[in-house]
Amino acid sequence: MNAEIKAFDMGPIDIAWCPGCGNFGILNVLKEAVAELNLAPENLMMVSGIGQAAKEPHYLKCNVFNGLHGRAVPPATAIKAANPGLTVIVDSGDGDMYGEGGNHFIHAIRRNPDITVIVHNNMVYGLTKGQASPTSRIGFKTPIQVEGVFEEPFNPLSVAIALDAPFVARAFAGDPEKTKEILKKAIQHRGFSLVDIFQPCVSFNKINTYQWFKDNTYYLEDAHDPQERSAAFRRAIEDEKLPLGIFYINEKRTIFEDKLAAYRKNKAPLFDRAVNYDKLSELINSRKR
Amino acid sequence: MNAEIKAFDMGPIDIAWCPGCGNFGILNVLKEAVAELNLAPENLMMVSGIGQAAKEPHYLKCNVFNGLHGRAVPPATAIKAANPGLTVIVDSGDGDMYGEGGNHFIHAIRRNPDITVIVHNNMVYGLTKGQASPTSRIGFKTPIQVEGVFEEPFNPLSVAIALDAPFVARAFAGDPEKTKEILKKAIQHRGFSLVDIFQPCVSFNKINTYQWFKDNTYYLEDAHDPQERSAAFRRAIEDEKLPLGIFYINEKRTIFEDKLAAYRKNKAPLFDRAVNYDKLSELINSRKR
Amino acid sequence: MRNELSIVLCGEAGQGIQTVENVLTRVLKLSGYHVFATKEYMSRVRGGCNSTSIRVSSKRLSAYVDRIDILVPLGKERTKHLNKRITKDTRILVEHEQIAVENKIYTNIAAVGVLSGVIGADKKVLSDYLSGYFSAKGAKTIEENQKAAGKGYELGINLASSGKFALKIDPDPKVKNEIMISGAEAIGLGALMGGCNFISAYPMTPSTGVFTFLAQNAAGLEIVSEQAEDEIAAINMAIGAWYAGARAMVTTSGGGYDLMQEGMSLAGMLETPVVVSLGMRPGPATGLPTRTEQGDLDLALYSGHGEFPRAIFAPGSLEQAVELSRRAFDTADKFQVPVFILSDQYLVDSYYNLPSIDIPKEPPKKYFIKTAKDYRRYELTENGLSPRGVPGFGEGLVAADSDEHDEEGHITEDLELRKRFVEKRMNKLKLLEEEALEPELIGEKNSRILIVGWGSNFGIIKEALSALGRNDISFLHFPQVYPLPKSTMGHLRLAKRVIAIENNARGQFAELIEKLTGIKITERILKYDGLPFSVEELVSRIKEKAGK
Amino acid sequence: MRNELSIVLCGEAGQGIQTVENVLTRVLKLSGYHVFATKEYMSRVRGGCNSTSIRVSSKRLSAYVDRIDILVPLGKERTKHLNKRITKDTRILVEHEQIAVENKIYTNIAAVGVLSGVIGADKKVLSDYLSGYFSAKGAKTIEENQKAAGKGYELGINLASSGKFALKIDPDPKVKNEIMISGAEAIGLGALMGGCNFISAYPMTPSTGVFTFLAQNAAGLEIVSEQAEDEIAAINMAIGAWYAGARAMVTTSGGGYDLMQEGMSLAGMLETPVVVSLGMRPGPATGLPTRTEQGDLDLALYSGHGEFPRAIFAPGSLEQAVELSRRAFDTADKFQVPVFILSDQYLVDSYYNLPSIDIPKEPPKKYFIKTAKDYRRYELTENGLSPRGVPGFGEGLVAADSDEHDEEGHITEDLELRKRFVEKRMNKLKLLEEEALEPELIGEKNSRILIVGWGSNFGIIKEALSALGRNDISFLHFPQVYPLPKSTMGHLRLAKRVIAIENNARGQFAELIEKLTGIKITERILKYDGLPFSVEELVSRIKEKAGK
Ligand SMILES: Cc1ncc(C[n+]2csc(CCOP(=O)(O)OP(=O)(O)O)c2C)c(N)n1
Ligand SMILES: Cc1ncc(C[n+]2csc(CCOP(=O)(O)OP(=O)(O)O)c2C)c(N)n1
Ligand code: SF4
Ligand code: SF4
Ligand SMILES: [Mg+2]
Ligand SMILES: [Mg+2]
Repeated sequence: MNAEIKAFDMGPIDIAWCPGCGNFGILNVLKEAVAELNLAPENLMMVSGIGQAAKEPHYLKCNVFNGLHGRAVPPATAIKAANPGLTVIVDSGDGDMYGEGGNHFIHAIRRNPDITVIVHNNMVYGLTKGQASPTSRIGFKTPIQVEGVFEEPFNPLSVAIALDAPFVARAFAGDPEKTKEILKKAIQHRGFSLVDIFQPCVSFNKINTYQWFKDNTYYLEDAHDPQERSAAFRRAIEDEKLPLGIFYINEKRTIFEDKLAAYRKNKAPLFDRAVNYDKLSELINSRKR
Repeated sequence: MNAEIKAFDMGPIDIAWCPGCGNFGILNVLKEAVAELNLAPENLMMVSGIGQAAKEPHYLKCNVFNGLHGRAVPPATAIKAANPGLTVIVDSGDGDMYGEGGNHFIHAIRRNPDITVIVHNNMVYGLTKGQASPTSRIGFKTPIQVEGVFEEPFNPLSVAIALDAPFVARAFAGDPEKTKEILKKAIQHRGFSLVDIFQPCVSFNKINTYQWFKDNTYYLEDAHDPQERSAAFRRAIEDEKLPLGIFYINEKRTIFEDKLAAYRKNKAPLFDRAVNYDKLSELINSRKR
Repeated sequence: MRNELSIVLCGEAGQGIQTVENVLTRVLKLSGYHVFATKEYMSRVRGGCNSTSIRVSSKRLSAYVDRIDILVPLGKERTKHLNKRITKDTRILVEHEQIAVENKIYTNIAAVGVLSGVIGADKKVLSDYLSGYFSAKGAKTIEENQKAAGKGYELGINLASSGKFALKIDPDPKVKNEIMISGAEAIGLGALMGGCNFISAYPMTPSTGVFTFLAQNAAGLEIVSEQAEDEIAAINMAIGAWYAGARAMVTTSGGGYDLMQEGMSLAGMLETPVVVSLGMRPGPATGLPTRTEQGDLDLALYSGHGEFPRAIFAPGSLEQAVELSRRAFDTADKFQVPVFILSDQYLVDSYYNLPSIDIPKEPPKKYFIKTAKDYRRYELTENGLSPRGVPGFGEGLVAADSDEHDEEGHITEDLELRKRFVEKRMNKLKLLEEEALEPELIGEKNSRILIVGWGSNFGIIKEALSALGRNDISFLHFPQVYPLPKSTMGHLRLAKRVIAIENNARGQFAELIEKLTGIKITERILKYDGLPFSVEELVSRIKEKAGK
Repeated sequence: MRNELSIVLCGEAGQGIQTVENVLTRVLKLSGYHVFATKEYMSRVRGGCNSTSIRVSSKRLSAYVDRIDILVPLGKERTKHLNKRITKDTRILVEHEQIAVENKIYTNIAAVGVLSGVIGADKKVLSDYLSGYFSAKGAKTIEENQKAAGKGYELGINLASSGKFALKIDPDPKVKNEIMISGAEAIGLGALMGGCNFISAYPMTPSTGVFTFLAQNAAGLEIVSEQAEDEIAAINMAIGAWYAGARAMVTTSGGGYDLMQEGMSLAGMLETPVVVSLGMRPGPATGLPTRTEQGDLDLALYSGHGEFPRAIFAPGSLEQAVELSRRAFDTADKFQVPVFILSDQYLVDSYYNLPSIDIPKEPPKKYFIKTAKDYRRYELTENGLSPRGVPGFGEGLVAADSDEHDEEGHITEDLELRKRFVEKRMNKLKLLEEEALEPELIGEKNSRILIVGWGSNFGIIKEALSALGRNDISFLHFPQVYPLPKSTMGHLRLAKRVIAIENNARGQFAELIEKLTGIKITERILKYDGLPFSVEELVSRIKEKAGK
């Protein structure tokens, strides 16, 4: 196993995260997950936006598309559509995905490409030094939210379930084993899979610490049936203690790439195609009438 | 009563909608609602984006901010914050609000300004001549969606409830009386109120017609308790027949304007204020140390 | 005897202008007439007052004229907004209404009949065309329409022979087998020839036509076509698609393009090719959604933060629209830069007959490489071009990064490297300049007065000058507006006077030339009311400026 | 004996540079020294290598120098990226590490002590300042810090008296009572003076400082402050706020501004004022998030589709930052146009002492009117300015429309009206031009060589020229870069040679001048590695260009 993890190792690089940051745990677990799934680096496509979390693709061996803040999902969708053979994972922060990128988040769930979306949810804007993120909890004080956040935190799980997302899960960076299992299932699941991972930011979030997450989370019991949408919603809006695990799975959704006419007869990735001159001539000639 | 409706009448203007369009019904009902609520045109602020629905503010006497496609909610939020004395109503289309404007929709619900958001949901892009909108139903064919829509339709109600929106309702333009009652309640409700109105587009949506909506909708029974979030969600995701009425009410949410420090001591609208030179001097002098 | 006719159809939106236009122009073309058509319309689905102008001639046409020889009001008479164009010579044709008096639904086809008769189109072509056009509606409908058209045709023949039209348009048999396409289709076809196999867009007039054309052909030509949730998604999808080896395009208009600019800047930084088909309409903001303007040249030119090269093509004819759209994909791929196809409502909504479109012998060249294990996406090379790999093709890893990056594509804060990377990227502008298309000179090389134009005004200026028939005025048309070829300076220096003609309020292209060449162009003929120039208007405005 | 010192603190992010910088600069200022400080840092929260440069002098300072007299590495020694700036004259100061050897947490304060001692700052000021600074942490912390600082101070005094520094900086008692602010604070204070009472923004380096400053003062100065979900929301909120009578600003940087451009165009069409504080950093795309560049002038200039006027201010000093930010609000309101405050990372992150900031006697003028019943928002007037009403103030209704509209603000398709409205809007550019700020000329009016600069380079160029001490070179600095005042041409014509100095790769301002005046500026001193010019670098590059 270890041998395979090495395949994703970048060697002695400078990682720009703070010591103790929850991101390290996620990076390790992700490497293990892709190794255990027997993915090859050349076939692994990591896509991110901008933020601390969004640096992650630079820290493992794979193809990297590190795009714009908030805009990880559209290129990921397109890359998958241009080459369905790639395993596409989006890896970004809570601000990236639910703030700047909110519109893509909801519409990608509707579109349902076969990609996995990992969100490092530290309830804060890390890279820009500590402003509130959409998931910051009420009362959280920052240099901008001087009197504390009053906006209702964005609940990615309930929204994803409301959008009938095919795979909705939440994990905690402090629990690598369970997180890895969830990640592996998410990657294997065909369709849009969301894994929101609680990630302590040791520099800017002194409230939602490792301890806080430990004290305020628990795993969904085995009896929880992820096929049951309303029940999943009920669990997703729990707020006393925050459940972890796989909330919701819907196997019935159509997948974006499967619906594309471009692949109906031809399975080759787009880079490997030629213009169909016969069809083109036909089209031009149709304009004679 | 009629006398008051007249107050909102624009006289003999050219309305750019198609004969038979569901928008006419919504316009009439809206005029009646604001008249019955005893609002004065000078105090009524209608904000819209771009689309057929978004032309509505031009068709009644009121203050008008007809902004950009998808961007009705942010200026509406700001106008309300700049002058909480105005009654602010956003009036736009399904593409406008849930497509281009999706990110503002979700974050405005989190922010919760005291505005009413009316969405003319015709399940199509009317003004641009018939492409799918986020609420177009699966299988709907258009010049762009040649083989029919396959994306899961955006469900504004379930998403709003997932975001714990304070007032979530759905109406049908073909039923003016009930729609008016819902609108009045929405306008009176303090906080972000969503009224999604099914609106037949006679030119570009030949599937979801007046008759279709009649056949495929029914009203939530009186026993439905809008305070019950999970129940509201369950009703919102019903898809066999689409319920109408008030799905969800949450009276406990904090309101944006109420949280603004700018109004803590001073209730005047922003236009009516002067710079506080004493405080400003104090601030400058604080920089001596 | 005139050998050319200008017919204008007008009426409310939804009154059937489209049907008359479609049938009439096809029947005329199939009868061997040269046809040019363009439309102006309001931003509404029903009501208002719209019009389509159709020119019919024995010669090739590609320009809009103000003159109305025959005005055909459809539905309620709605000619008011055309008042300025109606003269005593305008014949308002209402005879078709008599024919279809029993059944109004045939009024429009009756009008087609009358007009076909007046011109002398082939009656059999008309009748055959109708049976094809209405084939889905069943035999009865076909028959009734043919009857209405036939009656109209007779009436038209009579009108013509009464001598009131003094018309003799000789058909040109070659035309029968020609194609007829719109500007939107021309751009779409060019894109397909360029290998376009991915389109992501958000609807916006006047760009939707190109998107629709490609969506309609998605299955046949195996294109990934997706309506994005907004323009931001559209451009970021297109960039992702190119990154992965597709050839992607977005279609949009000014306001939508504003939202794409951060993506444009991303393409600049990633050195990922991307093609933007930008259809201009009058701004700012929503402006006049269905009208025309050349107001977004500066926008295309300077859009996206930071500094990076780009190329801008602005077709002046359908032929150019095909060729430049094809070329846009080649240029984007070759130089790894964003490329614009800058059109406008006038261009995309105009159509005319063309001999055909030649499919190039060589398939579109793919510039990306198969990667080796040690592949570095941003390898520093002499000319700034790094071989582009795509993920999944070869053994290498492909890293693209929006931050300043190193040769491998990983984020860096090495500021010396930064400097080299700025130079690497900017150097591609020189390469683009070397391959910039030459402007087309019409007239003498060293005439006293040089008219400068760009984009969609091509045909109109050309016809205006030929109408003026002055050999002291030449016309220089730029199909590529950025970067400009080196020859530009030479062309301009030869002229005593330079007059710029543009469909905007500032003379943006004149300003660009001033900036790039240092030659002042103070004489400008500008228009910014949302309509294209007409040939007549240009004739008189050029006369006014140029003197006798 | 030098009367000026350049101290550089360096170390990993999170090592406490901030504390040393804060305490040292305040203590020095309170001791009567002129202080200038600026920083360069990486886009990360911990680790890497950052530095702050602090200049201490008997004279006013406002420019960055490369020279390092004393380098203070904090934490692990991380001086590598400063290698180019380290010379044999650089003294690397590590003595403070000895002092705090028992308890590392006092190392930084010990360093403050040493430096204060070397310079000869007031020991009591130091001790008092520390008790204020650590007051929240309790008496013990205060005492320990004072002790460490005191030991450091003694050591510093000894070092100084050893003669190794050959330093004599005379304090200027006036300075003690001066204020010290950063560029970010200067913009924020100027905005407040301009009546800013609404800020909506999305965090983005280097614009976040201004946003933070205003958010911090939201309660005290009764400002509506809201972090938007994205930049699109931010600008549309600001426009809505202005429409309703607030005075709103957005803060952003290039990439975020890209997303605001459609909003900019909206402001242009609605003729709603809006103020954009645009802090530049190196692009394209994410680029170098924490570095500096003047690369977005063209972006500001041409952004937003369609044609509409705007004004762009680019402060060159903190004084200008205050004054121009104030003026931005006045200009926006008066002419109903969008106005930019164009700054960059170097400007916002620099600070120095200023005598004070004068609060204008007159409160900001409000240009909107109380509306009458028959109010028409876009009444056509001679100069293009329509009296602006706000909803809820007066009896009138206020309609603002992003479509082309009539005088009432309702959507129109009247194309003659369109033409008049284009002219109405564009005419405001003339009004803006008439009030454009004059550039500041430093040196002789008709010197042989004229250096042209804009924005944040002001202080650096000024000091470089004074160091060069040549009277054949003058310097023309533009605090307003668009529109340019009429006088520009005259200034440039007088010079034999014009050299532009800009912190970008293309020379965007030079290009703008070329375009507006027709005068070619081929001589350019450009820099685009993410760092500001230094005085020394400019001295040598000007020498190189200008010759002896
Ligand atoms: C368009 C744009 N706006 C703003 C920014 C600045 N920015 C960079 S990262 C970031 C937020 C980061 O927060 P999050 O996504 O939660 O990631 P984290 O750093 O917490 O992992 C912001 C606002 C940007 N790069 N681009
Ligand atoms: C940025 C931008 N993108 C696209 C458009 C074009 N556009 C105008 S209205 C519209 C959609 C209208 O659909 P909807 O909001 O559902 O309103 P309806 O016309 O159906 O009432 C679009 C795509 C635009 N005006 N601006
Ligand atoms: S700032 Fe927070 S999220 Fe970013 S690296 Fe540091 S601890 Fe992690
Ligand atoms: S297109 Fe549809 S929505 Fe628009 S006015 Fe016509 S019927 Fe109504
Ligand atoms: Mg975060
Ligand atoms: Mg709609």
